[in-house]
Amino acid sequence: MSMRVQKALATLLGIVVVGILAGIYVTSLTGGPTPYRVPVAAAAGGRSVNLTIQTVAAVGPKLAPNANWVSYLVREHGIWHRSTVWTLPANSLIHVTVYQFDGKSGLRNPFLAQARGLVGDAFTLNGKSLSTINPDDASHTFAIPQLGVLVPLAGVADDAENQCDVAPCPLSTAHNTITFTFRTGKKGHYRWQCFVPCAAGFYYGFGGPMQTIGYMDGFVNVV
Amino acid sequence: MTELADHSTDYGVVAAEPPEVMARNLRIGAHLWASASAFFFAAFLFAYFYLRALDSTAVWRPKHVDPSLTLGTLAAVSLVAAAVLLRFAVADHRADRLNAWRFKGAIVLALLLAGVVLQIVEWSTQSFGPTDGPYASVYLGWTGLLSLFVVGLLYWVETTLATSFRYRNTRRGAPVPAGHASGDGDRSDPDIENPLSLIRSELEAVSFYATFLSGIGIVTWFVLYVL
Amino acid sequence: MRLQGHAGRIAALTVVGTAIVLPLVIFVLGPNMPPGHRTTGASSQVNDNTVLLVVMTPFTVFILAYLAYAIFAFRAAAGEELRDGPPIRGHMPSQIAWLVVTSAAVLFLAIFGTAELFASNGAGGGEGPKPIAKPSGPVLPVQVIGQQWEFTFRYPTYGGVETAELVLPVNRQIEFHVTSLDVIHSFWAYELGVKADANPGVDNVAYVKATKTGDFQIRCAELCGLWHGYMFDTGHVVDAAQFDTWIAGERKQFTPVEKYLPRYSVTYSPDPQVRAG
Amino acid sequence: MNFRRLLGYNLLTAFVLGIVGFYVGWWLGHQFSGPSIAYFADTGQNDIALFLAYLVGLIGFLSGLGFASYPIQRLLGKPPSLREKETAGTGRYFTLCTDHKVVGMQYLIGIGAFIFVGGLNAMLIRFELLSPTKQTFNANNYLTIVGLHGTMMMGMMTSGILGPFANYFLPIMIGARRMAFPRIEALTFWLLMVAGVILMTTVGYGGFPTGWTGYAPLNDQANMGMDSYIVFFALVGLSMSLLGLNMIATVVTMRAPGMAWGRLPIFVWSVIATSVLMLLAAPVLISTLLMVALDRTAQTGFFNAQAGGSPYLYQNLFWIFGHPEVYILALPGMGILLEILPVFARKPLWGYRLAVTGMLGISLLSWLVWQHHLFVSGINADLRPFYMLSTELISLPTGFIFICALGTLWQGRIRFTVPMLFALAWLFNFLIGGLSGVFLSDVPSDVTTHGSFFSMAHFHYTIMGGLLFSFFAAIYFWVPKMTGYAINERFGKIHFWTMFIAFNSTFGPLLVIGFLGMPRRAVTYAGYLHGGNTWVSISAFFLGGSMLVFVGNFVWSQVFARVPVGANPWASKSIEWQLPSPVPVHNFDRIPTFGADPYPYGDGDGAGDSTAPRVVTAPARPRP
Repeated sequence: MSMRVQKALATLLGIVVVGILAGIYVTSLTGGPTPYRVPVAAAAGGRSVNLTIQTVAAVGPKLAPNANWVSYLVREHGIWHRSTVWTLPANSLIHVTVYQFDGKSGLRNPFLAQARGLVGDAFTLNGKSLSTINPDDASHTFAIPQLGVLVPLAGVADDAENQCDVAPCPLSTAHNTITFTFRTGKKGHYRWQCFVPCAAGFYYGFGGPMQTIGYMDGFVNVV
Repeated sequence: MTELADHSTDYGVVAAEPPEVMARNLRIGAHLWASASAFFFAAFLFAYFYLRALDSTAVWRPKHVDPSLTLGTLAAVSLVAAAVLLRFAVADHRADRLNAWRFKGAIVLALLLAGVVLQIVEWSTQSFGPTDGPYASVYLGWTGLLSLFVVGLLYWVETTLATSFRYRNTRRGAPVPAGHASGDGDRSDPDIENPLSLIRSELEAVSFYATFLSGIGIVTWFVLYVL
Repeated sequence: MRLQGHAGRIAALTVVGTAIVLPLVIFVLGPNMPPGHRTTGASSQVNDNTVLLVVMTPFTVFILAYLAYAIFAFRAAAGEELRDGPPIRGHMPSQIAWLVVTSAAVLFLAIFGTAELFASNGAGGGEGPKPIAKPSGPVLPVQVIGQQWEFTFRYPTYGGVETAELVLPVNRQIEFHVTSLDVIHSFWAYELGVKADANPGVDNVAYVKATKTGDFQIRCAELCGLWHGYMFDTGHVVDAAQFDTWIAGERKQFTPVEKYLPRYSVTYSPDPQVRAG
Repeated sequence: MNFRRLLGYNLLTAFVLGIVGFYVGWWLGHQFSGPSIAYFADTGQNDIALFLAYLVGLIGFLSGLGFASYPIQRLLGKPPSLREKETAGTGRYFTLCTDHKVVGMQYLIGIGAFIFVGGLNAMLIRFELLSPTKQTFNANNYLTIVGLHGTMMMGMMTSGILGPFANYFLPIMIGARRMAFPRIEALTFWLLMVAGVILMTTVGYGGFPTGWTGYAPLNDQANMGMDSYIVFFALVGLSMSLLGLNMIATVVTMRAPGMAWGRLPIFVWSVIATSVLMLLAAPVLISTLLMVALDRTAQTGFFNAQAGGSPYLYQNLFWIFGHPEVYILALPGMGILLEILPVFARKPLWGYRLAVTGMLGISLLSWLVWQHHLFVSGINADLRPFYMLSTELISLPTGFIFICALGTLWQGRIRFTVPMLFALAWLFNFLIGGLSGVFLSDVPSDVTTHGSFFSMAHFHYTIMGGLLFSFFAAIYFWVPKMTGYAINERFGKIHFWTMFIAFNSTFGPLLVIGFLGMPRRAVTYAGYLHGGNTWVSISAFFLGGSMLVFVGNFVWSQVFARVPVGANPWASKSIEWQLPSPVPVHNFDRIPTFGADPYPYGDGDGAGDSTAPRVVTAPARPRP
């Protein structure tokens, strides 16, 4: 092989290696959870959607690499998935049911213990209609700030029997059931998050799962 | 090829560099490194006074956060004593009392080591941990890093001493094998004029740095224990 | 004046250029500088920006004119690329003149900026717990609480009610108290010309007086974690009557949570502390 | 295959030992932390283990390169020696080599590679900002990209000019054969490379959300990827400090006879001014980062407000380092500018003393301005007038540099070569950068511009428009000397014009967008800024494309075309051009003696004369 061909091959190899490395790098950053498209049903007064989610204290090794992290799960065709990006229809009523298996952490800002932005400005906690809970009882919140939606989710009592260890939690273990309804507005890409500092072991309780999409944060794609 | 240089120059040209150049480098290096170290500890000094002045939540220094003054003083004294002794060792070397310098050098090593050990003893016997407020944070960070610098100084003193011991029977001006200093057997020329030629300047450099570090030690002692 | 040589031509270019640009800066660009004239603080920023532009213009025009002229007039002629230029190693008068002129400009700007800062009550910037540039007369305190990742607001003169929305009455001196419950945020109300960092345990005061009604955007201007980019909101400046109605409505709506709120304070250190869990 | 070579001190051994060391450290960290420290068990992340892994990995890597053997030999009493084993050929570029010219080349390629990574991140940022709300990269990945871009550029470009060009040319310019501490010189390079790789591994540990400033207390809250940032910047700080130390020591002790302080080339002065800042500012950064590391591992409370610490402390310490840091970036560019202008205007440097005063003045003043980064933070409101004044005072010494540059052009005979074009572009860019800086230094104006894209565009005008343009000027100017081969002029000009236009078309509008209310580091923005951002993104892609033109041209010229340039292609009168290209291993046959001004243009016998130096005299070489 002549010197020139050798150089050309080496350069080509260099370009390929750099290209592959850059490609790996970029794809590793674009990767994210696939959105869960929530099935839509027609109801009186427009379209409506049923969204069933649960919150767990430890997501477990099966659903995530960080087994100890706190997380939201969503029920998709009867199976619990760790997916926090949901596609919802625009201008529709969303009926949400939350099975809340996690214990109490308490809110940093007690103001967030009052629900807002809901249809009827109230939610039900184990069948009882409420607008506010004791901030110290809060385990999580479900909040979509850009839609003005915020619901405090009361935690399971510390001394409750039969607590759930590892997700996904069966309904036979201790839990609270919270239901509420909100209306999606116009189309858009909205974030949702939890406001309770529930990331155990992290500074101000707001690291790890609170700062990683797929656990305590996600998106609502309103289409 | 130009009139200043061409590619055929060989290593022999460089080997002719006078040893004074390296001696000067060592001394200026010690001064520069001392100034960098000063700014390193200045950050801790700043942190100390800033957090002390702030004391926003009145947790600056709870009652039980009280490191042992005795151990701290002993650690500082050993560092200062080592620096002073090293000064005398330099004087010995200048006066060609080589055995005296080696003896003092060994004591310096022992003193520095004692200082670090005392510091470790203090950490393991104290009644507080890193989570006990800003004073404890500054105290642990500062003393910990100062000990690290003292270990570095220990190493430097040791190398100088070790060279002096290794060549204690070598006459000044004795011929040196080719590539002796760098361990490069392929060389045809000696790469050091005399292995002992640089000891004095290195000793002066390390002595300067030791003096500087003992100054830091005094500041540390004053700020963390006395103030 | 007769123009002499290179220096004369550069001077002429500078003078003509400045004469063209300066009116444009003063009358066209200046009044339209951000962030507009919706509040007193924003207006003083606009004035400040205009003055800065005016002072900079001659320097900019001079340097650009010089560069353009040099590139044109001092380029090497073909075949003479390697001829040396004259060995001029300096010119003390022009060096001193440059030093004097730039020093004068810098001193003027520093003095003007300081004067403007005090005259405009800090120009909407956060001044910390003990502001030195403050308005005389009554103020309406409004607390801004930053947390990951939302701003909420408290009105101590209205029973310490906390709201999720920022509404301000027009033509009243507002005193923002910006603080944070966790990491550092920065409260930036763009159209109001207000920016103040929200630090945990710190009361950062900023003054503003809105002179026109309308909406304004609120953004977090200090990187605060995952949803920093989504920490935005819209505030409203309304007239006094609307404000009273609104605040009464808020107090009614948030009655249930009122009993849980801590007493109004300029800073908060809520539980859970350091590392939760 | 020669196994002795394979097993010796080389890059392969270094990688193997580095990776082994990494896992040894990781394992060690898990032995004594983890279950015994409660919160590590809860969070599933172990910062102690990662710090130890990086540390032991670093030691392993450096030992594999051969850095450990000399200290160990000294421990055993071997005498101090000048250099490592001399090697020749291409192999020396891939190992510990103490030849300052090899280190310079290593720096050029190594830093270039990491600038490519930083630039790639910039492209990703602009891609994301094509849309106000839609996300290509989700919110945490976006913050990681922003942080990686800023940190990589700020960390690597500190040595962007001192690394390649000062290491290569500073000894030559002062008539020396070597740097004062050749082994430390090599160490600074390898530290930087290890640091860069460590920073990239952050992606595997969840990234870090803090941007390059790493503000507390967010840095305490962040994922394990934050540790990569801390270790990266601490190593960069160490590298900077040692680099500065080496440069100053070299200039102080290694000058040739006759090389008085008043005869130092202006580039050397800029290196001195930079080195002083590097030597003194970087240790503050290292201390600060060690405090952060303690906060993250031992749970100390330096920056934790509720434990009695203060986030302001971090901001103060960071900017005490951080403001000198930005002048560490700017000063070498001024040196390059003033070094190149005399060559292509064929005139002596105008106002040499003024330029030196300017550089040293910037160096000094840069310590007194740091709180302008905290103008709206709510700290020390009563000190604002002082910091406003001190910040604006920096425009005086900067103005000196400008007037010296303009004076040098006066009645010159300007040749528009590629390096000259970049130098002239520096003047234009830095002018805009400096003027936009005045808005940020003025408190009322800063209220709106602080933390917005305006301040971002401002420092890109000074750092990218200043430093990167002068970096390219230096490449086009000096690389022919370093390799002996020319860089294609025509493609160089294409590169220049695309870069210059795309650069201004990117950051000019960003100044406006920032003023109109766009915050930094935000993944979403208001709809009314969409048009402007789209324009900026497209310009930025052209800017990225211009870099590809450069890389292509560089590879083509240096690998394939290979046109030898001879000793002095620019007809310069500086000493480095009187040596053969590339410079021989030992620089000078005999140490030269310097007689006068470093820019002897127009002196002596007048026009059209030779390019030979008349002030440098070398004693005749003895013939065997």
